Amino acid sequence: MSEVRLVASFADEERCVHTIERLREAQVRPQVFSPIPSEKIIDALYERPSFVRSWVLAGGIFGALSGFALTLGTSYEWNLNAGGKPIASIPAYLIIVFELMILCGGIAGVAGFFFTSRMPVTEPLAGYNAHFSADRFGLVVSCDEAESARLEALLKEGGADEVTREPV
Amino acid sequence: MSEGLSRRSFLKIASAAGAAAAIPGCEPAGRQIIPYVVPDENMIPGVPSFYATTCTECGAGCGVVARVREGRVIKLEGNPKDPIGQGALCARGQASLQGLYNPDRLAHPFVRGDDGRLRRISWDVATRALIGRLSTAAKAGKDRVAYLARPQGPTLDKIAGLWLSAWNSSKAVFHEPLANSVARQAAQDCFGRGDAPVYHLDQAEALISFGADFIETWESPIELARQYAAFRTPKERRGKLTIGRAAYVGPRMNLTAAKCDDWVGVKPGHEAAIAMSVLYVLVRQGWISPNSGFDIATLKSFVDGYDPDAVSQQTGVPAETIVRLGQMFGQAEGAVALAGTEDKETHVAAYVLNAVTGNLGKTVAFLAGSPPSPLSPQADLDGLIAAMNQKQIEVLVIAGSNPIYAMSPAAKFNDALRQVPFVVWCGLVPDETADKAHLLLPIHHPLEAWRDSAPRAGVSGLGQPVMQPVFESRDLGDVILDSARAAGADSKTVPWQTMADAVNAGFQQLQKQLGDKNKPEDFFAQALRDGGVFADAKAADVKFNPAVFQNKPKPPGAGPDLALAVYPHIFLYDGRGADKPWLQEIPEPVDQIVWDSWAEIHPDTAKALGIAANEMIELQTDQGTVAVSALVSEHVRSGVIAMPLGQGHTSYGRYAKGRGANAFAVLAPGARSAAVKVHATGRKSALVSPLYSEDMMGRNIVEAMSIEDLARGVAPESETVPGPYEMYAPFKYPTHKWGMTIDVNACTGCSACVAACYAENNLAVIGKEGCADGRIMSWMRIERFTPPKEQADKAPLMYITPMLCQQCEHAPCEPVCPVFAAYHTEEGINGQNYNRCVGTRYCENNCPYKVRRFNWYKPEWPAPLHLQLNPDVTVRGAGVMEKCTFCIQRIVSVEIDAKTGDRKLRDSEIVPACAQACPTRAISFGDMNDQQSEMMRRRKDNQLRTYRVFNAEFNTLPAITYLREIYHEKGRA
Amino acid sequence: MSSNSESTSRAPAPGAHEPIQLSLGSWTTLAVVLVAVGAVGFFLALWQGMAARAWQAYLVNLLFWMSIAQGGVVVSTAFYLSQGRWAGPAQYRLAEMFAGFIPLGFLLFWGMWAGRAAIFPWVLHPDPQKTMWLNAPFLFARDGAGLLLLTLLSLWFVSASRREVVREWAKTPNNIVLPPNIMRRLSPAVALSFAFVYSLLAFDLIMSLSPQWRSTLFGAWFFATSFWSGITAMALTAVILQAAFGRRVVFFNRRVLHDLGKMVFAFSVFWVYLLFAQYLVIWYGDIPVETFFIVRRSIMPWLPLSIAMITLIWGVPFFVLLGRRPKRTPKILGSVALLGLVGIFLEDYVLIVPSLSPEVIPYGWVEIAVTAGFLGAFALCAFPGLRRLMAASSGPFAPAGELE
Amino acid sequence: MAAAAQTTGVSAPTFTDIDRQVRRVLEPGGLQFWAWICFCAFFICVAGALWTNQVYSGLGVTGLTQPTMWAIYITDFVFWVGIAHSGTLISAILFLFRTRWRTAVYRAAETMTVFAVLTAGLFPIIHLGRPWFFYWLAPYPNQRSLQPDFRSPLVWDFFAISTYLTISSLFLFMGLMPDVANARDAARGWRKTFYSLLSMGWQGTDRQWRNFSMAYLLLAGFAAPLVISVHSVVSWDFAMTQVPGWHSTIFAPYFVAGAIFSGVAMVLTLLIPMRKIMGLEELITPWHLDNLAKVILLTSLIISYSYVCESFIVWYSQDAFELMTFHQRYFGPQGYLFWMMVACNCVIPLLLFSPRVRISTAWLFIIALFVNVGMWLERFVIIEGSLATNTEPSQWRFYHPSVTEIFITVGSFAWFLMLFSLFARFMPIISMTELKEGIQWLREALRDNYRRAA
Repeated sequence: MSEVRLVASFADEERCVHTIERLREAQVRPQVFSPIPSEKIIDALYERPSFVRSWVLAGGIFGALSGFALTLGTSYEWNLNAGGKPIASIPAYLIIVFELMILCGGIAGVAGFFFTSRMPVTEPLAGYNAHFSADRFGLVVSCDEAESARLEALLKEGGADEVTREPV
Repeated sequence: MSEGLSRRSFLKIASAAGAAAAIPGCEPAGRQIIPYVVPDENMIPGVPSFYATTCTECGAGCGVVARVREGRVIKLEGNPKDPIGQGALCARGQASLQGLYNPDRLAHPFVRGDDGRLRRISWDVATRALIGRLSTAAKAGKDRVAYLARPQGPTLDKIAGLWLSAWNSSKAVFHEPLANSVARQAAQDCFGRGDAPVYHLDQAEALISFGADFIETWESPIELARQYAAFRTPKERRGKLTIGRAAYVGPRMNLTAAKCDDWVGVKPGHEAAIAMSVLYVLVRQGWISPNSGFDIATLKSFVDGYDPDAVSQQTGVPAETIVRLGQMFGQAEGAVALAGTEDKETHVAAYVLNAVTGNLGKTVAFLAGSPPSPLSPQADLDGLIAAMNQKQIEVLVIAGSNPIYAMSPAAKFNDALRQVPFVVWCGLVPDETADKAHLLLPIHHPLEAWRDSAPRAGVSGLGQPVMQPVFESRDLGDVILDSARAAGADSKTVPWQTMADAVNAGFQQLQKQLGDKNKPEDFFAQALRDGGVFADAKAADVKFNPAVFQNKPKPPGAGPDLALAVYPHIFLYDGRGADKPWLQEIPEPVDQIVWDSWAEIHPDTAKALGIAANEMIELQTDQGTVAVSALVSEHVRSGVIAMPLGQGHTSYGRYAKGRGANAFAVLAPGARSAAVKVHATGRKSALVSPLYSEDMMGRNIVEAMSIEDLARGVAPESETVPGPYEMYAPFKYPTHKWGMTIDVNACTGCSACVAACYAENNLAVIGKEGCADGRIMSWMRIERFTPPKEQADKAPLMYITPMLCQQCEHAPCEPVCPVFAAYHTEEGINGQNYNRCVGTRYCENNCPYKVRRFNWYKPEWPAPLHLQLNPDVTVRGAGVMEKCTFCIQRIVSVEIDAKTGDRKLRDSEIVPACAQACPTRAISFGDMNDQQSEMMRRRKDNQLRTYRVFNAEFNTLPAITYLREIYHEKGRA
Repeated sequence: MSSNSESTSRAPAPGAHEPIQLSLGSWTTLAVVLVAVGAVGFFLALWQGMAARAWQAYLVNLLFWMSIAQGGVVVSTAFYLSQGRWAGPAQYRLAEMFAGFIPLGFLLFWGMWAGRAAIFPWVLHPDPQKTMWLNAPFLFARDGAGLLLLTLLSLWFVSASRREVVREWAKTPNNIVLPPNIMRRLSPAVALSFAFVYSLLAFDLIMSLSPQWRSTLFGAWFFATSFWSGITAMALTAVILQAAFGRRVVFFNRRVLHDLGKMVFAFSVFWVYLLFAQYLVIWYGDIPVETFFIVRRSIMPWLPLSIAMITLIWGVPFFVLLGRRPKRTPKILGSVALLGLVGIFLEDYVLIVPSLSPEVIPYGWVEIAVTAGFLGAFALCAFPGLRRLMAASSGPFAPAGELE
Repeated sequence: MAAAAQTTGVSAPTFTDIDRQVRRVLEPGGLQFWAWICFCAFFICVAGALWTNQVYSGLGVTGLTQPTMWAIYITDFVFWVGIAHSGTLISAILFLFRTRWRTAVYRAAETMTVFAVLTAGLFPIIHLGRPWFFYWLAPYPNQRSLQPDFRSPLVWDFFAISTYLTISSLFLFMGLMPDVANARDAARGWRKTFYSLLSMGWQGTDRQWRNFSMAYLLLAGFAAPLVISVHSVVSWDFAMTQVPGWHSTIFAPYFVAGAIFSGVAMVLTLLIPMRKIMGLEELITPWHLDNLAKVILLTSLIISYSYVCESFIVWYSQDAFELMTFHQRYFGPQGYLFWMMVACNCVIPLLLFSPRVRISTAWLFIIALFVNVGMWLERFVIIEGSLATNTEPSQWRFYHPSVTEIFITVGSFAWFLMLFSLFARFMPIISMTELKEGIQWLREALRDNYRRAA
């Protein structure tokens, strides 16, 4: 049995989403390319929200804690009296804490994005073409010869402007 | 204080401040390591040695102690053993250091070629030239050689005399431009003696000064200011808490007037009339001391025609004011009248006032055995000038005097000088006279030379060289002695080899007089240690000569409708201070002007004459014209233009040259005032002052309270908020918590503290332009505010106080510094870490007192001024913030000393420079943890008077507590 | 303002299409009883010589309930200005529901004239420097005028917002189309005069109770609080209705709750930001005339109340509503909103009372009675609004969604 | 999509239209463009030279004086930080509120943010007395464990600004990725490699989009409070002190509003010429400008409120210090600056109440310029005036700028404009992805304009 890859390109988001749902019913998990962030596509493919959230949360907490550690630690190491303000001037330190929380949270978020979405990548993925970053939604399904016909039909009636089949 | 000197080490010093001291002398800087081949026991690197000597800046003759580090004198402080200064030293005295290290000092002998240019020559050539000229002159006949100098101590003056006679002459003239010789003449008339009295202001209850500015320049400012402070200190008098009542009669409100209860503005020359009128009141009221032995009738006839109304018509001074002065003077137990004008009448009247109230010997005393006046009578000077004009003088030696600058054009000294073929000038910084001289000899600065002084009976000051000469200069005494010997003077006529011998001999003579039994060298060594020999002099009993009453002064008349009143500048004096950058940069306390001279004009007069502030105006008298910029101010009586002396040099070094105008140029000989015409030129020439506003805007920077309130026990209320307001838990200061108490009432504004701060902390001088840009570097300043008119009755005449870092416990400057450059030490000092400062200048923004200073440029000290820098204090570079730290270097050194000596710190052992210099001891420093410290006791004893600047508004908790100024509620005098 | 993205296309369920008619009979009687209790308690307190306490409670309650009513109206103006729509006309009815109390509040404000001596320290001990501003006639004149203006504007705005044309516009989801002119004119007017008048109230009725104290942000902070109290009251109401009528009201839609939750969250954070902005400046500045006010409230006996206030207004909403799910869970959102309102009541109390009785916390039957009275009055005024809200939130229309 | 286009009845842009228009901008710049860049570079060099001299000879070359320790440099700092803020407002806060009109303008605004912060960051260093030690404000391990004082607002600044720069750069970079990928697929030559590197291999797969959306949302969620905090911290540089005229609790929100006010004005000053020069009128429509104008109006009202509030409390408090400082601010020797500021910030923006003004590019451009001037003046009046008329009447002194300061200020503008111009040439200055995502709103906007025109 030889594998084939079907690359369908859609001009319309709705139809694309519809087709994806159909494919899911057929127990096929397509690879989707989209020029725009489409909630519907995401909803159609995933149940749970992205894991990046926990990266950001962790980063934020780490940042806040390190903020406290930095300010209080250094103050107590050299407990210098500046203008009679307490050695642990919490109200003032809260600002550092806040900034560090944001900083670490933000960086963690970006890092998390790259990690979870396996980026950067150097090679274009199978079936990708320049339209998918511009004006077309792309569905890529790899299957074996046998059911390819059925899937191609399904894609077609789903409203793909064109479906190309490539050997793997 | 002066360390004990063994006899051996004394000999070392005698040979000029110790061999090791020699090295730094005229090297670029004392930076390179000093090789001690033979370690000198007075020269431990890093440890200062102290040498007692005397101050020669003015006639008061205060004793000073020179602080010497690695062979360089770095600071002058008052000599506590000296009865006159008693440890304090005025700004001028301290600035004499900059005379010593002045970059423009004559470094070598010079001779003026026929082309009028100066050629550098060696001392040998110079002396040969001098002696050659002298001998030809001496051969040519008698009195062909003349010596014109300002008095420089009995010994030197005596030597000069001997030297002249060796050259077959007797023309020695000792001259002071601002000598108060009329006082002596008046004394001559009244008491038949030619000396000036000493005063005990602290013995008096009432004081009237007729133009005697004893806080700034008159006679002996430090001593008199100290007495005045005591006089103004609240104390029980006749069962009532009072302060002395004082009035100043004169054209300008100077510091003295500002510290009095009343300033009676009069035109110059009217003082005498006021004095006579006051006397009139006394006589009429019968406030004549019964045992003064005056015949009322004579007095009556004497004061006849001086009834207040008549005088008031002539002088424009309200009659009731005069009556008030009379009452205050007559009813006081112990009163004193001072006269400082150039006319004899005022002095006579003042003496009479003192005499009739029985204050002779009490507040005013003539001392038995006062030294004769060092000054020559005016006649001698006139004679000399005449002789010069008649080409009778072939060699004129001018030493330490600047007649070209300081003499009235009427004296025509300039022309006379042109008639002298060979003029020898001996001095430090070449001045206007030097420009006219043919031979210029660099002589030692007093701090490099041997000298003695006899300011008054019982005080014989001894001056010793405290360091190796900075330049290739010689001791004037030695120069003279040498040439005297060259004239063939034998050991009988001139028995001494050097000036040192001469001074030594003088003291051996003194020892005989005193009948001291010690070995002569011990006696001398002791004198060196003490900076002189101080015996207490008895008051001579004087009797008044009624003949005075025969020639009663004629009524003054209205006087010119626009009069010029010239007064000596508190720092530049008669111009001799102008070459010292400190004295130029420290603001004149009353008008707060720097680096300039000015003409004070009352707003009304200015309006009448159509003169705008800062406008260049020409002052024209019968003597000449000067152009100076106008300062419109209420510190001068309307109808009078007041102008300080001291500026307008055409030479005299980079700091003095070409600033302001010389007021001598419009004065008649001996006069200090003149009728004047004013032309507004329309040109602007902005006077520079570091102070912006005279108005305190109702803020509690300087506070005052009336003696009546103090007696009643009522303190001015300060605003409070309901309930607790403290945000932070207090910090603990386990060891010490340094603090300061400043008695505003005692502060006279003399700025000695400011000068001391400049000297101690290496403050940079930035010049007029810098000041104009608001970049003056002084860590402490004299705040001066004038009360708004509507509050005049409930305020002193002027608010004056030193303002320096308040060392706040809640210092606003500290937490804003991002790098802890500003922080609080464990001893409660608001420290500034110069190396850590990155120069955000945030601290100064947040400082309510604006006492931090920023280095806008890299500070510079033209060589050899840098030799004065205090090695204990960093020199701050560009971009760094600096500030007062209570002289932390002094604190630390004493603490180390205590640690090594394994002892506790003694109270008032640590003295910051400002406190040390203060003549009135207004500033006291100590440990706030030690309730018994003198500083804290001062607070407790004056609880009602204490206040802290801006504490109510900003909760800064300053470590400096001020004691309120005390004034008399007006109209009650 | 709030999001208009979240479509409500999935709600509500069929059968929700006939408007619900409320019968509030028993509630009304209860409210009337409360009012009676309040009135009796108040006058009893005056008679018992507890005037100070009575008037303090009166002032606290007046400010609290007026803030909610006025805040709600301003939230509605904000909806118009930002064209943020997620629940069609219902969201406007919800925001304007308490407007009925505004005129009553205006009248009650004048009641304080009787108690001015008990309320304003400077009536008996005038501060000579400030009498120009702090004198009773001028204060009541200016605040009364301000309130009158605001009341009239608010009533006009509310009636305008109920017009047919406006309701129709509210149903159209396309929010590039601007609202009818009348609303575009009135909304800014109400919002601006609100900001102005409520700052004035803050300075006059709260700040002036400690005449030395000052804080430039105080006015803004006060009306921001009022705005937030409006939002929390809305959230609370929405949750209650959702609990009472389930899927028959638009508030059954979790996305609507989610948006309300977001607003509660966002503006509670904004509130604490404004609080911190004042606290930090005063703490750091260390200027006595400013610090004493804070210090008084951060020492016993007031410390616990201050902490409670911050916890309820910021702490609880922030940490509870941080996530997505809690915002959409009615019980959680409701209890957070309720606690928030309690917090705001505490805030008014902590701001006002320590200035008048620094040492002790006055509480007892007086305070309870007065509060009860105000609660009753507020409820009575809110019922008509509630009826309208029911009509709007359960009416036969497709709740506004986004154009897709 | 095409179908949808017909239904709107106007030539509504499709995905391809958007691509075409934006990609056109990326084509190589002409002579004028490079001339403009050189023009900017020249002024940057002048400023650099003057600064070198200042470092060499000390801050004496500025006009700063004893009490007035801060003036133009800090004014510039606050001004540029303020400019930055609107960017984050539009790109982050409005993103959270899902405001539709932001899509066309947010990329430009965000770019402006990054470069404005880069510019602002220079001034704290320029104004230092010893700039070579600027890094002492940062905590870094060292032998004596010397650390900055975290109580100092300047250290807060350091943290706030650097955090702000990092986060807004990341935010910009993230948003760029899909568009850069788009450009990559269209470009050739060195540009292709350049964009390929920058796009990190973005291909818009479902996985990428899923994580991207979440990360982007959360970044926005962090940027929103951050932007508020940053300008609050900047305002606290002043409010924390006891300086009359600085110490005021309202400063934080008031400065934030002011920042957004000036920032949005700057956005308009940049966008209006840009959309002309680059022919983007179809993508940046009057509807977008109209909404920006509304933001300006709102913030203008807020700061007017703050001015009033501040002055009132000063009068109410009867504090002698504050009263005098404010009296000087209004009627002192430099009072005219204050009144100019009021005109620019409070009066002129009121014109925006008129819808006609809000959609006229000419009017908007002029008003925006006035606002820029006004906001610069505001900072100057607050900073310099309050210091000059401080607590110590004897120590007052007004400040006059020096050549060095003026040209360094000019240089900062040149520096900012050059960076922005270069970016606009080489990067998609309009977010194609988001425009496409909300393309229907763009159509609505266009239709709305026809409606208005009619």
